Amino acid sequence: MVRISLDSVNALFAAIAEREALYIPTDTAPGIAQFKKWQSGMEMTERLKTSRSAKDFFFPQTENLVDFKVSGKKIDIIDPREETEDFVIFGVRACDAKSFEILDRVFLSEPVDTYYQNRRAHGTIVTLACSRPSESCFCQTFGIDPAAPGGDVSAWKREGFLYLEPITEKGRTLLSGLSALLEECPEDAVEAEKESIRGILKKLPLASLTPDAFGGGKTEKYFDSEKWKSLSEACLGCGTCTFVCPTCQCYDIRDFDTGHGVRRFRCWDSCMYSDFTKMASGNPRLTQKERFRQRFMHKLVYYPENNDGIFGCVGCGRCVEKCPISMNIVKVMKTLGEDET
Amino acid sequence: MPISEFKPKIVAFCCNWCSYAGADLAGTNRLNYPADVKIIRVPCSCRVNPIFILRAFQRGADGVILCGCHPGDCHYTTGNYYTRRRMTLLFSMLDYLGIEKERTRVEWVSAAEGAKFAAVMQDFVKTVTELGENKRLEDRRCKKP
Amino acid sequence: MNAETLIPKVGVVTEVRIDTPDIKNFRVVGTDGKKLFVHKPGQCAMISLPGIGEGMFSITSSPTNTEYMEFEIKKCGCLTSWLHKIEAGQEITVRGPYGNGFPVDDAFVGRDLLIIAGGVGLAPVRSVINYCRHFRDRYGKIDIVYGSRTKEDLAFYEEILHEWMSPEEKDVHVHLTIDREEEGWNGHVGFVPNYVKELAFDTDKTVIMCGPPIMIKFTLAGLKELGFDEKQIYTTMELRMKCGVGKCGRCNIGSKYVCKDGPVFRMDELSELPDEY
Amino acid sequence: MQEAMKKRAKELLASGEVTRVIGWKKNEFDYDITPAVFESAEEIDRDFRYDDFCGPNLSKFTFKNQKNDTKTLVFLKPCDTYSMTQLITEHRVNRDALYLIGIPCFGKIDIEKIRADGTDGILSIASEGADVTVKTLYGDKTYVKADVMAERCLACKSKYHTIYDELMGEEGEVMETGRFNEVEKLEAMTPDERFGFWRGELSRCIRCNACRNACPACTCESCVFDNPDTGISQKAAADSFEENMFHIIRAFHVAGRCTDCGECSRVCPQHIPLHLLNRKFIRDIDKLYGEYQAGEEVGQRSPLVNFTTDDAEPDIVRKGGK
Amino acid sequence: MQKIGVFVCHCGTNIAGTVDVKAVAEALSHEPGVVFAADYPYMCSESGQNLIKDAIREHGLTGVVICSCSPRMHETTFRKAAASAGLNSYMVEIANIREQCSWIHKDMKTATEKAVILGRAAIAKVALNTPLTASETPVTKRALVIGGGIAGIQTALDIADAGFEVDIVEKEPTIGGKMAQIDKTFPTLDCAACILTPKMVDCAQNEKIHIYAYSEVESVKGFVGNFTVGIKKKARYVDETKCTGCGLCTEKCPMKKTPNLFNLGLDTRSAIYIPFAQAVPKVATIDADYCNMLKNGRCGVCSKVCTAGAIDYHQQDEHIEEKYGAIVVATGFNPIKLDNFDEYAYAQSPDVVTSLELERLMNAAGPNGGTLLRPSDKTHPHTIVFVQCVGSRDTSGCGKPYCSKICCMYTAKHAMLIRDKYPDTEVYVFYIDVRTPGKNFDEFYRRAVEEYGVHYIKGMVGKVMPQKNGKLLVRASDLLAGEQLKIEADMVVLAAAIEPDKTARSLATMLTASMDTNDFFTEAHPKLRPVESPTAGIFLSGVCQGPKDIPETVAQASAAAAKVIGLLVKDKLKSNPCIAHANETLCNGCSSCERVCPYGAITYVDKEFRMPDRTTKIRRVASVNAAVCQGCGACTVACPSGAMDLSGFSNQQIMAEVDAICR
Repeated sequence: MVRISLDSVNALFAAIAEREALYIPTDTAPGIAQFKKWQSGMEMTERLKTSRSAKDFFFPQTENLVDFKVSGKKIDIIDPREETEDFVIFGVRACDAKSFEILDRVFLSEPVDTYYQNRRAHGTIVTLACSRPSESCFCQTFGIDPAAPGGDVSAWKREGFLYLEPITEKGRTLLSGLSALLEECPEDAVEAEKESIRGILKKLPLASLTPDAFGGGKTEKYFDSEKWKSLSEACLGCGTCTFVCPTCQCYDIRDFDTGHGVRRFRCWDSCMYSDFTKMASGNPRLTQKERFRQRFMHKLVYYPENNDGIFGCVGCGRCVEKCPISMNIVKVMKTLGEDET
Repeated sequence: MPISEFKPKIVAFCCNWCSYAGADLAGTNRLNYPADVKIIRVPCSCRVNPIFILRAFQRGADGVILCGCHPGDCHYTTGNYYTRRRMTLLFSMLDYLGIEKERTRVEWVSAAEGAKFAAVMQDFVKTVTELGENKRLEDRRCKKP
Repeated sequence: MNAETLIPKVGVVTEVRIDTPDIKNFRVVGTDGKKLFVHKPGQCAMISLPGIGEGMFSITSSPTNTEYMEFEIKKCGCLTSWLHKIEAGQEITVRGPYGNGFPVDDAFVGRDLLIIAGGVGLAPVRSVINYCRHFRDRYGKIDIVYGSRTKEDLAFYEEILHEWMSPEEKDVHVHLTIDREEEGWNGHVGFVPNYVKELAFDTDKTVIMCGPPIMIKFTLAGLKELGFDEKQIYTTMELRMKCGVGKCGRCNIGSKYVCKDGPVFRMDELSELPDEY
Repeated sequence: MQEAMKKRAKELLASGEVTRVIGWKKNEFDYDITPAVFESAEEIDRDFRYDDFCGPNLSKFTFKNQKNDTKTLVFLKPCDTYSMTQLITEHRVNRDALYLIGIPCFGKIDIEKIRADGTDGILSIASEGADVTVKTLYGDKTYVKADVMAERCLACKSKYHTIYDELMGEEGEVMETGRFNEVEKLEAMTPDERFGFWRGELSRCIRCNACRNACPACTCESCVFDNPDTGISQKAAADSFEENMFHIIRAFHVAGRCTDCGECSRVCPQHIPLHLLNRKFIRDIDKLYGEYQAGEEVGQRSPLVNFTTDDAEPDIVRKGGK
Repeated sequence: MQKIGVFVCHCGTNIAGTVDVKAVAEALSHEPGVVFAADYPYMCSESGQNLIKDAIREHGLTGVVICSCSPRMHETTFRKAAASAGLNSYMVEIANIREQCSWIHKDMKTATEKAVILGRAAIAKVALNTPLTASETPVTKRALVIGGGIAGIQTALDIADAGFEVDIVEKEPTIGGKMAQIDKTFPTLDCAACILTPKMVDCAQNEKIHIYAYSEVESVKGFVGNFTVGIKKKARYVDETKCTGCGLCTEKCPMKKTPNLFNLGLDTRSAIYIPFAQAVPKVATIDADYCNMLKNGRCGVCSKVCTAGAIDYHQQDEHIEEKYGAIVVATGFNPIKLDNFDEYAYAQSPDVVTSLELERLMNAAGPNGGTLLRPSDKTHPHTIVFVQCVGSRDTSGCGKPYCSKICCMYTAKHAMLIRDKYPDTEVYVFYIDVRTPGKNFDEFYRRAVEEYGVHYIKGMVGKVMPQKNGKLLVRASDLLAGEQLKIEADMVVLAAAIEPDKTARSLATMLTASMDTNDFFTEAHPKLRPVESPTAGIFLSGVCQGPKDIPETVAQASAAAAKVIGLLVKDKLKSNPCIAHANETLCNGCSSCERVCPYGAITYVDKEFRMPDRTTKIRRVASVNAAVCQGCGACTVACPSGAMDLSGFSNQQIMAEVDAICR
């Protein structure tokens, strides 16, 4: 484990940025933090969470897949990708770090999504432990420990120092290149911080939320539940929850005619949108209830069924904070899970 | 790009009954105005949706001008009155977003005003040429590679 | 499998054949004149016209056709309308093949086959039929029940008449039906589900079904009445596929992804899934 | 007020006058409010809430949950009544199937303002008079209500109810609270500054459509941005142009119909001040075509489907006469 | 795929002189969908059209783009050509590379580039065109003529002659108009009444003609072939059906001090009156402003003397609704008010008169029984000064910018008649120019100068000053002699400009017919369609379209009648198919479109829809009346959901043009 004084953290950023692109969460508007490419003078936010998750780095909201040149009856296909540059994301929270594993299982399973894979290979993740979890947090529900946030390097802030511990080879490479700035410190330097975090976790209002009622094989149990109707009643059908969610990965592929060619791009889509499953042959999810159900069944039942019991939610709480009508996965779990107890 | 070389793209929506005929008259009278202006014929200025105007900017237009009958002379009686309100509000909104207000214009040109048509176009092209390329409302995807 | 799953290949439409008033058949090869890729009966490919969009269609030709692939496309939306406007020589883009396909090389081998199709639903099973006809000895008796609204709506009518129903065919029995009486039609009249029941097949068969949902529903009921088990019946859900690679998040029925786990399902697998198809 | 509302709702349900009640219910936290349909006294007793956090405009919720064959009681805050009136004007809701009760509003608290202050780990929150007390995992805090009130409430245009069958509490009045101050500030900037301001704001847009889907004026059967046939459908803002396009056209489509209820800004997960776009149109309409408040009365003619022969010419913008 | 043919016209050298037409055809041949591209010297010629027709057949074209002159010129020609080759005529688009390209640009390269872009836009549009078919509506075989002057009379007679019913609406109690007030006509000097009154009588006696005198048009609804017009018959307080026109009431009426409007207020008449002896209908009318009975309820003389019992003091305005297939506007003119011309002392001296007043003063039925006397003292005038162009050709803003056209000739007529009848009277005419371009007009003018010795002086009258001796001092300049003149005149006659009747403006709004800035009705084409208004089914007759003299008016009146007859002989009319249509699944039923529709073409219907959850819902949706819609497109922009679109100018088409131009 190494450490650096928080006063010198800018020097650390500068050193990283010299080698590769560095992204840190920074305040961009009152109450809004976003990951931005670090430039000299940029401060890291004090906020717990960025308003969007970190999934953009690997699965951007829009992404150019392929270009076409059409002339007469002829079509030329152009792969528009350029060499992806190496980059470091600093200050990723444990929940977001965990979300990458969930996305990996989708995009890196056969057939591998090379767009995602490329970015993933070039990115180094430096996580940051959550000293002050929020009331909307429930990562512990899914077994995530914000005191040991994972990633390629884990970091803790404590008493004026930033502590860093490499977790993976990538992480070690990153830190070894920065050794001039970092001082070695005992491995247990952050134990107290971990304890403090875990202490707070117990006191969180959602600490007792468990996913035990859910998981693979529960489709029959919940699919036809009467409760979906009242749960989904106020849903606006907007995409806020899906777009701030670190694990939502649904996308749409669309063509854009630029006037001198056709650009096929992929963009985030939301299963909450009424046209999500609309096809020439009809729409199997006709009402908001069905669409709403899909989102939660996917995270709580289908995903674990196909992925060794891992849930498709990391408990980041963004949907809890951002939903315009305050309807979210917590409420769904509690309402549907009631029968279990 | 130096101003002297810059040739703006101008889209002119012209009402069929007045301004389009005015443009024809300008042609008949051999009144020159810059070739940068390309006219789209619409039945009435009130057919022009703000979406068309934004679309033109998206696709690389540097200026959009809308020509209709003089208020009171609309072939459809009242169409240009709605145009007047819609465009005033739209232009004001574009200005509010910091988009150069000189890039958009509405002019009333009657079928008899060939000379006015040419003069208006000359003036508009000059104004837009001075402003230079439309950057604030362009779609970078539509740029020619 | 294509290394870049979302980047298509260019295909050339070498022939467009008007099959029925709203169905056209497209022959496609690569720009080098060869087949674009190898597939299994029942698999699909994503076809697109740049600027119009992508659409998933089953490959109706049999893998045993080594020269080209065929797609049987009914006009029903934006992309298909555009496809119906194209002429031979037009390039399109193709990616695939996608999906599991029918188990022609294992579960079907040695079995009597009952193939039931309605309308354009013949497209995916035609691949199976021609595959089985090609390797005729591997399979038992083949019964084909096929129906459409009218005679002119019967897809591949010429092929059915001159090849499948040719006297040289060994133990292939085609049962055609149309919905309503019409002049010049001496065959059976009536809906497919009823015809299946009338034909009262013995139950020692593997059934392959494809057609409109309403036909599937009633035929299934009829087959059950005849004593068939859901485990004997296969169908394909290709209409639900969107991205083709199981990642875009649309094609799931419950926890199953049509792109990856399908589009071919055995009825017993399907009936375990929630009612969302 | 909450208790009186519950009592009245139960009475109306019991009498059979209405079969459904549209109101608010509390969700996970004190500040989490969800619009809801109540169909029984038990549901009302258990979940019904009305307090300083009940921000969501029930007019849009009513529109989405309409039932024509039965009568529904809807509680409307003053600003919600404007939206409801506008919906009735546009034939989007069936007035006959609604029983409307106007209720007072004393300004709603914006939890995001409290969060922006760095207050996190909120365990409970209570609003009493001018004080808002917040208990958190990391200590307690007290705010002056005016400091944490939603912007739309600080700039409240009216405490008056434009439509109701029954009014609970005192009727209020139309107010002048300087809701155009921000617009004027922007107008006073140079175009470059304005451009910078809006790029900064709109570039945060994630195109989640919350603004549109929450907006009581956006009730189109199908939005032009969702309909592939319009040629301008967008699912994501793939270019800064599309951010501008979406917000300009959306504002234009609600111009003259927007009642300035502020839902768009409330629901924006990225805190984009979308109401400043709508207010610009309202401001311009007021100045150019005479004061107009959408949703003031049923059957009004929106300024964009109206004209006078001596309206201002569009070059008033270019000439800066406004 | 679309198969588009592109045809580039040279228009001789009109286009080919500045645009490299071959290069344009070459460039456009590579556009998506284009399967054929050719150029030809004259596309509109027979052989040019054949080229198009052959290509349509040979290549199975689905769309045609013609790069040529303005579509306002030959769109119809090419549409017909396409139709005759079996292509829907709305699958034709025109790229205007003459008026909007070759004629305004000099540089070949620039013009060619622009022509290619314009062609591209047309191709992009035509690729999205859909075949359109005109819907058919029946024609009401009845015409309305608004205005009963010589224009209206002639039009009505001609239409009636062809066997169609025609109604005349005249706001005055009698038809006849201005011509009835005129004494003699130039250049033949026939008596106006002698040639007009037989026509008036013809009108009255023609079974096919119905005259609504003392009536006004209140409302116009509908469209070509199917107008519904509201007519207000103003109360005359005399039952038209009973009145025999005997005139006894007018003799007995005690209110003799009523200004006689027919004589332009130069004398008086009774409160109950018949405007003039030959009035049609010859029916008395009570002037409610002067009638004691109607004002105070005292008198009732006329009622007592009327043997026919026609007087009805309680008569109310009557509102009638009639259906017409065509409407002719013949609202005529009035001399302008001279308030802006103080320098001529018109308001100060009764001896300063307008030319129309002079007509009455000289008319045998006029105030002085045909003897020309000064209005002030009824003495014989010895010196008369005519001032031309009073308010005509006036760019100062006081008068009218146009030439009133008739003044030169009637002034020559007046001068000649005065000199003929009163050789002792000196006549001076001050003019800017003398314009005499009609048949026998210049000869007429020369006679006035040469035979009758009228003093024509090119120059302006600066001021007319009434003198204490009752004379009028006229100060003027003689531009040819370059000297200032002072003439002591007995009378001054002002050739006041004429302007369209004041009622025309509101009528134009009702008719949705366009007007120019001077309130003259605009013709559909200034050269080729001079008697039609741009609004289908509305025709123009007489001075309402522009200043003209009697022969021209009559010619135009007959021309308008011919057009009306041409319309009324049709049983059905094909309507413009480029109209709005509502997509019901997208329609919100919000009424925005209805509110901006100038024709009331949009109505709402409740329609049942299947909802996604398989329930049904009744929704209010817009529906466009195809026969009423004129295709302006106002509704398409008012509609927020994009449910309204315009055939022929659809959102997609216009955006495709935008894209093509900006590419």
